[in-house]
Amino acid sequence: MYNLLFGGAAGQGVETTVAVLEQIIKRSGSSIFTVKDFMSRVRGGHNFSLLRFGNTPIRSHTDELTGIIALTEETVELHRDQLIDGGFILCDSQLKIDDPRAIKIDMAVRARRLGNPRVSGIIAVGILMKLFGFETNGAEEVLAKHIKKQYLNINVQALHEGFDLVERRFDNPGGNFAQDMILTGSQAMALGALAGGLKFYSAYPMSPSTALMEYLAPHAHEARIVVEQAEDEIAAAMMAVGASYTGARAMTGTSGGGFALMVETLGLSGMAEIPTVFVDVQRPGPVTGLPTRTEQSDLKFVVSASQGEFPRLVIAVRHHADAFYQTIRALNLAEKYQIPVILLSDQYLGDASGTVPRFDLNKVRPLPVGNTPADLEPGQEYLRYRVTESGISPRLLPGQSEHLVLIDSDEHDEKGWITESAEVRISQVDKRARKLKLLETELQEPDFIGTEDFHTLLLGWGSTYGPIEEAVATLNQQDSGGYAALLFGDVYPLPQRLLKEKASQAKEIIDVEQNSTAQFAGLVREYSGIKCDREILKYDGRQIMAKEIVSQVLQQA
Amino acid sequence: MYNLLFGGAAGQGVETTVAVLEQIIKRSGSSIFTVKDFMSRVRGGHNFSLLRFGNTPIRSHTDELTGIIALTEETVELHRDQLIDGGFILCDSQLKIDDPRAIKIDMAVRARRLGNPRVSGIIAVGILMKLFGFETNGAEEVLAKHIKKQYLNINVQALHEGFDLVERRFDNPGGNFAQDMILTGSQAMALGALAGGLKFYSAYPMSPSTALMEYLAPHAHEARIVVEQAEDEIAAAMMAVGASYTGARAMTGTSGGGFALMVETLGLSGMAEIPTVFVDVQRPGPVTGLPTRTEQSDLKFVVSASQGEFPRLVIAVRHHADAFYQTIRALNLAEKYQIPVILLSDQYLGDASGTVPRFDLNKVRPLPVGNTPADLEPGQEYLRYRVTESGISPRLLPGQSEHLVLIDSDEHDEKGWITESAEVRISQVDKRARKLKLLETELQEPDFIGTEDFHTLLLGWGSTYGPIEEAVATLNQQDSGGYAALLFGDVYPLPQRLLKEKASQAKEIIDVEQNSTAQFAGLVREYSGIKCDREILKYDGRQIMAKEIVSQVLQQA
Amino acid sequence: MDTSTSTFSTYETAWCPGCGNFSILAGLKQALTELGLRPQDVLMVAGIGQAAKTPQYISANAFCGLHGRSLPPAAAAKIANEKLTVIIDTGDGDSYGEGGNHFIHNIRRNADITHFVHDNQIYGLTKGQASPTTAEGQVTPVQPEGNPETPFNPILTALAAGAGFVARTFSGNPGQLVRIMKAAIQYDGYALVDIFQPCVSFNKVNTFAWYKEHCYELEDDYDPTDFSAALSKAREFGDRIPTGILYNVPKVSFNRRHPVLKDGVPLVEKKLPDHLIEDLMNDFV
Amino acid sequence: MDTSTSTFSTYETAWCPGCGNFSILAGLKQALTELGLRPQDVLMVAGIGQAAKTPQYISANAFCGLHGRSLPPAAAAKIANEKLTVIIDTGDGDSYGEGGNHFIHNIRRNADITHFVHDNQIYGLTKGQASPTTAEGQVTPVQPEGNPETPFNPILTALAAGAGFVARTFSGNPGQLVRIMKAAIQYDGYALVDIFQPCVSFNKVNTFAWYKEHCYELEDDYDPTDFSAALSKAREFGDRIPTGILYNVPKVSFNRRHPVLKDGVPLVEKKLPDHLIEDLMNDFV
Ligand SMILES: Cc1ncc(C[n+]2csc(CCOP(=O)(O)OP(=O)(O)O)c2C)c(N)n1
Ligand SMILES: Cc1ncc(C[n+]2csc(CCOP(=O)(O)OP(=O)(O)O)c2C)c(N)n1
Ligand code: SF4
Ligand code: SF4
Ligand SMILES: [Mg+2]
Ligand SMILES: [Mg+2]
Repeated sequence: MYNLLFGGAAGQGVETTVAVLEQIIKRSGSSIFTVKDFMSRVRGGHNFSLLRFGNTPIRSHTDELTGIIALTEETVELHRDQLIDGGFILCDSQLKIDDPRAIKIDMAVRARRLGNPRVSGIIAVGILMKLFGFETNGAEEVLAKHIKKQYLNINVQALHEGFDLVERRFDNPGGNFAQDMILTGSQAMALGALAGGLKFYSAYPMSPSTALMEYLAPHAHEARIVVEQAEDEIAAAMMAVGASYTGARAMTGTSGGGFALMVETLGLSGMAEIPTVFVDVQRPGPVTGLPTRTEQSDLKFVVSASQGEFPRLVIAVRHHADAFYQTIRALNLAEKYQIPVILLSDQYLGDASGTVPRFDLNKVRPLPVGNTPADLEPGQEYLRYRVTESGISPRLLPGQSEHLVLIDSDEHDEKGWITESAEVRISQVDKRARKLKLLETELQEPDFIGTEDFHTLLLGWGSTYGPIEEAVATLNQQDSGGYAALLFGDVYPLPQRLLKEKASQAKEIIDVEQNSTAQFAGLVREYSGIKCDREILKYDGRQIMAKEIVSQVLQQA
Repeated sequence: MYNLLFGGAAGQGVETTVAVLEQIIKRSGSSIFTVKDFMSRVRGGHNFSLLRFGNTPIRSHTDELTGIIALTEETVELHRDQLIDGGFILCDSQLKIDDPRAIKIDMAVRARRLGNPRVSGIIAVGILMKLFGFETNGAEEVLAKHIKKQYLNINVQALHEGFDLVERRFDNPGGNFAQDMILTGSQAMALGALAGGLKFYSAYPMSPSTALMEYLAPHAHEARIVVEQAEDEIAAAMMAVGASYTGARAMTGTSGGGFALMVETLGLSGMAEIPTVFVDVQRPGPVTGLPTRTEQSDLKFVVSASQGEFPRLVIAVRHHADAFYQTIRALNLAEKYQIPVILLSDQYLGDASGTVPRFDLNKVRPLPVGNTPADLEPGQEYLRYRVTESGISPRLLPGQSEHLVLIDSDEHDEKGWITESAEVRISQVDKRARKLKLLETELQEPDFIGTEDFHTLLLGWGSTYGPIEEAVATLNQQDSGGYAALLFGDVYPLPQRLLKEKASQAKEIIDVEQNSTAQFAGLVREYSGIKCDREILKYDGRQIMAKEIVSQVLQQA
Repeated sequence: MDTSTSTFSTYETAWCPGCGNFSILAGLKQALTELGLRPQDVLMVAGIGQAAKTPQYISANAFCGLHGRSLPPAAAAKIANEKLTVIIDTGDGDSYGEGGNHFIHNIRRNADITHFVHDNQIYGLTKGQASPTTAEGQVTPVQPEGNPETPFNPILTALAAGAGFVARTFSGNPGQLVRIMKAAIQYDGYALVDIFQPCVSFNKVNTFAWYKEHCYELEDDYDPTDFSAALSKAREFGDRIPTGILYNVPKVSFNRRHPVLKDGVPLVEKKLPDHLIEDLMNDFV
Repeated sequence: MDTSTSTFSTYETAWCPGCGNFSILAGLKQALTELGLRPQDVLMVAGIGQAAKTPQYISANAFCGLHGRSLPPAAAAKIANEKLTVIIDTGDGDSYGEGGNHFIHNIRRNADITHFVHDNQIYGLTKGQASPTTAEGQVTPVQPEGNPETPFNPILTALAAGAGFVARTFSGNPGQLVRIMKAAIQYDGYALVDIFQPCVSFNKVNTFAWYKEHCYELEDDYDPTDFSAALSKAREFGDRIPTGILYNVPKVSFNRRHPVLKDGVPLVEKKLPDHLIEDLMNDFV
């Protein structure tokens, strides 16, 4: 596996360079995984992307670098120590860099000579292709996808010019990922929403969740859906609930601070039994925190947000394919149980792009929206909140039959009328609670990875999937086996079958989380009684790497 | 102990009748405890108050009635079965009530004859005084407190007229509570806030929390504080934070739905380290729920509200005196640790009025607001977020010295400037976390009540204090001893010393809560590992009574 | 009229005897009946408050949501299914206090919804605190030295925010009330009707008699398409308060200008095109 | 001017080269210096956004709070300690979008605070979505078929809500900018200054040149105490956009009308009267 760091100031165009290279690598068969480390500013500062590629699936990043592509001297300064043996630094000859590993090319001059200073990044792409033994055929097609027609020619020239400047240094990794897609976690989620029958998406901009709206909005017209930027997050959430009540499958997305404003609406979805999916793409808190970075510290918040008690489901998405399928599942379970479902993602997964096999649309199919009068027992009065054994009541849609649909945030009777009766109150609380009991029977157990005869069990959830997966593999190689992990997607209610089974086998249970208080370990203890022996926690806004997990696992407490 | 139910429609004036009678009873030496069962409407419906009195302290209600004072036939219909042997029904002769226990008096006619139909309630007061053997001297003074001067005479007449209509039936309970105060839980809390140095209170109306503002606003002028009704709860909370930053000790109050809107601001208080007290007077949820009733279902919500991680303290007030002292303590601990403190009350305690000894102002004294330059180490640069061993940094106030005070919702360095540094991030997260560690050393252990050699341990928190206290006393009498309880005020962080000690002695641990999911039991399990054996839960919006606890404890699972 | 409006009848209300809400409810039933709507065609949306109980007392679909949050779900409902006639009945505190941001921005959004504000100039359900429209100086339990704030002018603000239909009426003028209600419901876009409504329990200043005395109907020759005239009428709030339709001009509504909705097919009836997901996946390959 | 404003200087900014925020920051420093204020006398309050970073770049007290929530803590700070000069510098999205409800109601509250809105007609920090003031039809990453909404008119809305000081200026007109800033800071009450600010990265419509071309200064004989004139100037937003102080009349500010504060002693210096708690306890006996 190779790993390249592209570093520079915001606004210097690193993103296009990386995007083009990703495509070229993938088309030639290799897998890729790219993460961004960006500051909360539009121009300047120090930003970088890490592009990892190889011939096996990749779901995590590392800071051990095969090469640095430096647009600023600061980039080299900050990252030169991460270069592995045989690593290189590619930079413009204008930069004052004094390092024997530097490949200095007058890219800026050449770009200007070609007629456009902005093509220097593509010259770098050409150079990198040659260094890693990629072929130039097909590259033009990739460029055409990223670059406006009038500039295409000059970019093609630039690529070839770069290609011809250096000699090959590394073996091309090969692989059979050429037919895979490259997308980000947020794009996978947005696509999942469309596949799940989404009709209405409302949101207020907030990093890193805006990526969802940025994918959905330009596709709204062809998908025949409505994407609405609301005046604030309260409105975004309330619009989603209003649309869903009326029969348009609805979702809203935000990050922690926006979710904080949706808390009351979350409760309305629970009380009025209106299916709604709330996406929280987490970033480090509290409050504004580190807006462009990553963390998993909203877990306990979303698990118990809003006054009073009502059923909800919280799913943490773990990797790109998971983001797609779980979003469909979230929409379906929201619909089936008429509850709010919270999808937890984070900046790491949301913004990371990776190679993923095409999604199988037959794997999870969207449920129809609501019930129809045909679903009712003949002759019975229509009761929106009919007390049933399952707790699920018939959900008709307003205006679609002669039956009136009444929903209410006050406690209500079966009809939907406000009540103060103690008996009705109890029956409605119990009815809602039964939905959760039923839902518990169809929770997804965590993924179990590693060796069956393990002594050490790691627990993880959400986007640490990739890093933990890689760490367990490394540990089992390095340390003569004995490591396994449970990687949770459904986190609330907490699926406990596998957890209890595996925990009883473990000599040591280590919780791995991207926060400072081991929130998931708390949930585990509350619901299963199982106490983790140790925690590996990271909370500096940077995603944990497999090698950090490995070294902390091995370093005895 | 005696127990009277006053029932009628909203707007029929039950409240004044009860208030006058409470005072008369207390002045003659007895203790009182009154709770309201009101519907969410201004006129009509069926409302009632329960007035219990005796010669020992009372902190809970019961539905076993000595007498019913009925303004409507519905009142009798609904409550006649609760009358104990020898109980009576007092009503106007105009009501169609067919019950041998009824004392029918033509109060309406007599009131009209006296010149004002509204004094019929005071005729009833006179009647009740006679029935229970209270003296009429002093009654005039009480009336003068509640009734406008021009109507006083006729009310005094009415009282005497009622007094002369019946014969004494019950022994006067006596007691030495004559010097006690009568106030509600919310009044005790508001008074505590003033005693704690409150300078700024902002809120948006919401039952049952408005009682706080209703006490503070009319006293704002003489107390030289500002009470501001904000445009919404977000503004209410943000104003409190802004005022506190500037040096005015601040509090905001609401119920669950309003708290939902304050969640982001709560996090700001935590991140920016601005002392702020948030009062949540709970009512049944989710969302609008049962607006005028009671529940304890916001516990988990407030314990983990807001994205990210920051120290906070949650105190549940347990009874009237506790409401006073804990409010001062809450303001002090917010100040000392520069954190948000959440005071949990509920409709039951907030609206219940009871006899309470005068508060001792020397017991908890308010801390000064912030630091002054004199507190700084000489020559050192002023750093608002200086990394210290305790985690507490010097809090200067803006404009009060040449030192500038910068606060920020983004992660910041010691100075208060936005940072993206991983190292600074970690040091600030750790600094904030250390405050929680220190705070844990001064948590208040729960009250332990009952016999030392118990086999059954009840756990309770907040306003169930009274009912559980009474239940344990009853159980220890009825069931030949063996019962005890831990009654928690500090609920987060969870004090664990007594809990662990007592839990190890218990054969059975029973959690008692006013919600449907045993939220406190969940916290207990998460933090102490202790699992309750059984739960007694009530969630119909009506506070649990001692007798319900007793019967459920005794009924083996 | 009783028999005809009975289509929309339900059970007894929890309002105080003498409350202005009764007349508004009666007017609403009459307006809906006269417009020939059926209960199933109508969606009533409200926040929380006394006025916000209205959907409970009329036979129609009902969304009784959160305090201050009636407009966003109402707009979304119309976006989702434009066959529904979407009507908001809620209070002044709900609409202009807690809900102020939605008020401004839903005027801009201009979905075809009708907003009836029961403006009793007080917080009724929470027992009498000052609302944004409470008179300056009015004493309440939490403004014991008098409400210090300049009252909010919903009419002027709605005009400033760009509303195409702005009206004011009084629960005590049933003829005008019903007339305006019908016009507002028929208007294609956001329509505001601020309805004075005496609260007999908590507003002892703005009583039935007070409104009766202060309100007058706009002159017959008043031109509701003249924005400047509307602005100056909107500023009259003293001895005399104009009632009637102050402003009424066509503005393209949300659904009519929305690329996906303008064909008139309700969103709930639209289908994801076959193969779209496959095509979108291709974009990523 | 450099040396005199250096009292208020701090470190380098994170804004894009060419951003209008630089001129606003420079103007602010100059205004504060010319007013003879010291850093410790000034409290800068902001929400979140590019404009909202301003307090980070000026030497003064700073409260960088939550997106959309700058006005309530600013008002509260002035209520708590009126010796502070309280200035809000924040964005259009922050002020009129997320913060819309506080905008309306803090105008009514009328605390003596100064609100500088860096109006770049876009959400800058979140990379270019439409803000309430973005032009109708303008294409953005999430409004790919053009912003469908009628732009919010902050000037007209502020006037409708009852603001006593309303001005508009442009970051590219430093003379006028500083003049208006000083007048706004000196105004006793809530003062709004909507400042056009080119965002070179995300707003390619309302550029420096565009503002330069469209803005004109109010005529010398313009009467800023004439509300009707202000209303009509506020509606000019087309080929020509008026800048200057559109409205300026005295209005009693919050602290001056508040029973507890009107004596001028800051709240932070006031003490609870001795024995008050004892007296209050007596009331309950
Ligand atoms: C988030 C939230 N805040 C506050 C309340 C309490 N509340 C209920 S109704 C109401 C005000 C009612 O006033 P208005 O909207 O004018 O209606 P009215 O009762 O006067 O008809 C308030 C503040 C609530 N239910 N939810
Ligand atoms: C509650 C919340 N919602 C959303 C955001 C994300 N956010 C940060 S800045 C911003 C908008 C900035 O626009 P504007 O206020 O116009 O300031 P500008 O960057 O243009 O100066 C948004 C939506 C946030 N930080 N908090
Ligand atoms: S309190 Fe006022 S608004 Fe509410 S029902 Fe009674 S009269 Fe009507
Ligand atoms: S993005 Fe726009 S507003 Fe933000 S710093 Fe750059 S130019 Fe200025
Ligand atoms: Mg009202
Ligand atoms: Mg902006």
